[in-house]
Amino acid sequence: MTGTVLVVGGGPAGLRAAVDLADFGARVLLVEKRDQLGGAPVRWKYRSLAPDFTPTEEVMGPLIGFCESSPMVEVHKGSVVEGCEGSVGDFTVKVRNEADGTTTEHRVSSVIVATGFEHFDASVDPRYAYGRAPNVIGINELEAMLKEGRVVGHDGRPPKRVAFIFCVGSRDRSTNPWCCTVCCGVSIKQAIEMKQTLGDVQVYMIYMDIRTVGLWEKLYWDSMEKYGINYIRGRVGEVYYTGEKLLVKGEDTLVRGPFEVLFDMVVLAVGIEPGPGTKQAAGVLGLKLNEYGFIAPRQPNVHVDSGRDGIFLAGTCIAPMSIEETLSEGSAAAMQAAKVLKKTVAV
Amino acid sequence: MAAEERKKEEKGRFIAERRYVDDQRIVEPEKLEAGGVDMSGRWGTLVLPRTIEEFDHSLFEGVKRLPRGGKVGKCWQCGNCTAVCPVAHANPMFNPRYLIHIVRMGYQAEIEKVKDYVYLCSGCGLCSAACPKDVDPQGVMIALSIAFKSGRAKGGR
Amino acid sequence: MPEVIRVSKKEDLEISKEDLKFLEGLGADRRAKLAMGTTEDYLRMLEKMKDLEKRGEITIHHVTDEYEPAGVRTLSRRVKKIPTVELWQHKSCGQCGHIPGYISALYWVMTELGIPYVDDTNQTSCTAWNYYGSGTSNPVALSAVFLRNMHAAWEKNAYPLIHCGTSYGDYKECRYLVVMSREIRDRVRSILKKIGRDLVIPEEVVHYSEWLHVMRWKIAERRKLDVSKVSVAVHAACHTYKLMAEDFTYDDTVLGGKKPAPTSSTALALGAKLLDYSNWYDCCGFGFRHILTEREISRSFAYFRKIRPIVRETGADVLLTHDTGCVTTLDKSQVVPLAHGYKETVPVMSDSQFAALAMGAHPFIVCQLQWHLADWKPLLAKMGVDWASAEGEYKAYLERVRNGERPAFIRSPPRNLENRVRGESA
Amino acid sequence: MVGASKKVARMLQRLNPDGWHYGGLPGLQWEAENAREGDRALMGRIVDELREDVRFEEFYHACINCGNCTSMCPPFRLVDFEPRIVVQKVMHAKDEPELLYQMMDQYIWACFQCYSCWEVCPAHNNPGGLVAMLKEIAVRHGLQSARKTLEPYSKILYKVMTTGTQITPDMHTSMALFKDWGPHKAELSKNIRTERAAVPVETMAGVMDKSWRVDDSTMKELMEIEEEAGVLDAVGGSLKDVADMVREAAKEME
Repeated sequence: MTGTVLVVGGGPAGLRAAVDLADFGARVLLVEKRDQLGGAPVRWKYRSLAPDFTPTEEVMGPLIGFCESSPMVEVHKGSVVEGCEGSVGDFTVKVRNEADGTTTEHRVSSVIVATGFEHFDASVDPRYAYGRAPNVIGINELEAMLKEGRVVGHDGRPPKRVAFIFCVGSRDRSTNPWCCTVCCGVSIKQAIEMKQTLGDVQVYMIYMDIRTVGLWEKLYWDSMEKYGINYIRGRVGEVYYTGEKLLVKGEDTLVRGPFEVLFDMVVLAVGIEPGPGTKQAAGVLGLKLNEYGFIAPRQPNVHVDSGRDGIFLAGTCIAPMSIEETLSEGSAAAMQAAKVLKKTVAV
Repeated sequence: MAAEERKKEEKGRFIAERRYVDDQRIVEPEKLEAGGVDMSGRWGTLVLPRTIEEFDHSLFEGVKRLPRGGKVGKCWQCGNCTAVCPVAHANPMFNPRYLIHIVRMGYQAEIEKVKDYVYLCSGCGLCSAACPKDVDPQGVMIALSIAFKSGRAKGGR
Repeated sequence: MPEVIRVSKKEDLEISKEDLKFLEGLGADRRAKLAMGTTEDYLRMLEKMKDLEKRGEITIHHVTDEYEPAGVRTLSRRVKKIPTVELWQHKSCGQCGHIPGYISALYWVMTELGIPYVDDTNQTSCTAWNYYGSGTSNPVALSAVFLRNMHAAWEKNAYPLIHCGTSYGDYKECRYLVVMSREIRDRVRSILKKIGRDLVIPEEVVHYSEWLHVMRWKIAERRKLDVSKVSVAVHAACHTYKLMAEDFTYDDTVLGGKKPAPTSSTALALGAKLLDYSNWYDCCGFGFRHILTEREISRSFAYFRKIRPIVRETGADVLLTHDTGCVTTLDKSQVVPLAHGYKETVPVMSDSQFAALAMGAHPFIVCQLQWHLADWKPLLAKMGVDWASAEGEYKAYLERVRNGERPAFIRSPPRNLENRVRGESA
Repeated sequence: MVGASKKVARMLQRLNPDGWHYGGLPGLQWEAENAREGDRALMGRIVDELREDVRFEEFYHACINCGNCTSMCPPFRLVDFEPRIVVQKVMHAKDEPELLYQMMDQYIWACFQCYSCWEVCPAHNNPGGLVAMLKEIAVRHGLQSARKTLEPYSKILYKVMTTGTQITPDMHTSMALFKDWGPHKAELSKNIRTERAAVPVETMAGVMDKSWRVDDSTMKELMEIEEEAGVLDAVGGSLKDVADMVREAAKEME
């Protein structure tokens, strides 16, 4: 019997679970594929988090700091889980360090899977010219620019006219048919930040539906009422680089009018999709993937329950979700792991 | 006048989908000739494209500065105003939601087409009661009618 | 143990578990876009075609080694076999009426390269003109016409090479329907039986521009004129790459593999400068019925959405395309706008005509440029053709024909394959 | 406020007397008037025929109104015609069959049938394909629109059906229909017989009434296909003369 919990993935959900378990008095084995903790928000240098523009460090900093320094958390960076045997209360897992190839064995009482997501690679969909034309960027890349406080095109000049294209790699049968749930809110947040940073810029949001659910709605209202951001209902058929500017072709479905307007910069609201880490972890741990490649919980309304006793799920490896939900799921999964610990060892 | 009306009706009459082409974009030359070949009338007809190549917010900014037009920027095109508008039911060419949108984006050709209908507004205020964003469409219609009349509808280009 | 897969409401498909796994593997790359349904649907159709052949329901006209095939990559990432010799010329009903140079230039190129072909009189158009233009046909009739033409080619033991973009798209659509729908297959079979024919489905539906694509280096070897100073814009015909998109040729070395390769690739191989323009995806304005009874719309579209932007953005010397309708529309639609006072103009021709010109073909006797309206003189001058004296030669030739002389016909080199006897199975 | 909201409720009830609210969109009102005069039973039949077609399942899935199709649609640049509206109306036609009927008069005839929409639709709909099917139905039922639209086209129709080829050189001997092809064309028309005789392709040289030389037996096969596949019946629904003439031509062949 062991008092350790394995957490796979060092992003928001995994970190939150690790911190809660360590606080609870359990030992945590935190395995992160990359060389850095913090997941997507840190890797892509998110400037702030929707809906309240909280700086990313404020949310992620304490979690990372705790895990890096706590004696209760054993962090394995640049490592992946390679094998898992046993059953609830007593799993034996193999962790391989990708850099030196060494493998270590550990006994854990339960496993929390929090392998997160990848941003959709827009170069897959040729109509947006991403990766081929300059000044076509993803919302993930714009975050870093906003963080630096320097939003400029490839020629070093700030854009005068920017289009955000929603639902890139989302809600499309040829790429990903699901809704990524957060990109509306994130794009709007960025549009506001862009206005704040550049001042003299016209921002156009080309959307099909605005899905700023819950309290995120305030972002949408503010962007329109306080910042004068323009909304055009429609979907873009093609972005064409003229050698100078970007010609965006679409339909304004509210007036049934074709528009072909030149922009200095196009920001693609790239969606959320399961990454290779999720697939790998699911394979090792014997978990089922759903038709889209996310991990399928036993019951779709109960995210934490993976369907295998002693293995729990948290965050965007299950479905697209916001960062506040992800953090809560981390805590929820920690609770499940704690229940296992209570049954098997006295803490 | 009657002759003019007739001419307007005959213009582009060989186009099967004629009802869906704006009159003003059909160029039908009364006389067109090249190298001795007569290409007048339908043989020389051109239809100008209707692609929107520019967004122009100048008129919209003007409306914002007019009394009762100040809240127009809040409009999110839900259509509640048009849904409750008794005038719109009688004559669908008057559509407050639509008017606000085309003015916001500066779709000049559309504005030219429907701007005169703005004066149909009866001022009943149902729309302003129904608007979830407090845009005051009734007031905006007044502001729009002032903007159109003062010739600002043509501005910006 | 075979498993029954539900293909659609109309039909079930029997398939082994291994085959199913293979198919799923094929469809794994869901990124490639669209088809009648999806890429997987299309690949499944091709598999089902083989299955039908195994069960003896149909005969497949395979691209065997006798046709010396070359492989190209399609949008579905499947390798498509393009036959290069022994071709059955499936002519286009539009080209022969007003741009005969399209076809004579192609024949001339083949003859120059020593490629045997069949120019059959036992051939109708695809009649899809009626389908797309006016709704005066139906899937059963179109499929029957498709298969009767394919059967005629099969009898001659020559591989059908389709000149027209619309026929090409329509045939791919018909093939999909015949293979996937039992109802249509059975109805077509009974009709074909009445006219003494059978279901012979070609393994690959091949457009002539794809043939030029695979032969482009051989064509370039025989280039006589320097075209390196000629800048070229290309219009790809909608029905080649938008109808059943996954079956058209794409090549990573041509336009980054993001746009259809044929025609562009031919121009590039000849050494011309290829220029891109923003409205490349737009159609030509042909619109089937529009070009005949509503040319107001056709010509406006062709001019304002194609010709004018192309000239403004690229200043190209020539606009190349690979379909009858596109050449006609883009060429003839320039007359009225020019009379209105618009200035932009560019000569339009097919890739076969351009290739033949570069190979030194006569601009009027072979390429028949006299049928084209937009001014081709500056282009010919740039290519180093003395068009004035060529015109003189042509006038003299015309005079001789007027006096009863038979033209020197372009003829296929001797064939290597024998006709298949009618009625005998392969 | 209470009074106002009651009024709102009343207004909302009045909304959609035809089941479709048109807003200020010109053209559509005309469609509405047009549909009021239409035959309801026929409208229902049109919807059924569309949905029963083999192709329907392939061409139609569902529409989320994104406008991607329209953003790439060529005729949309000139005409207020949208593939999005076509799919929307097909989607709602089950409950409101008049929606299809309205479109069949002028709307669908704007389509170029280029299938740009099909290639880009994120839901894999085929609006162009749906339009093609609707055109077939319009012709079959002899809707006035189809008759009117096809009438100037009937010569070509006859030509394709009886020769298997379309525009032929003999049509170019007169300039009447090709004035917009200009002076160059006029010159060509004068010499077309010689020009045609000089085409260096044996199957085309001198052939004036077809695009190329076609065997009689080939034509017989084509006309038999047209008869057997029901094309002549369908065409007869709109253009009886054309169907009769094709049948006569077929008889002469025997």
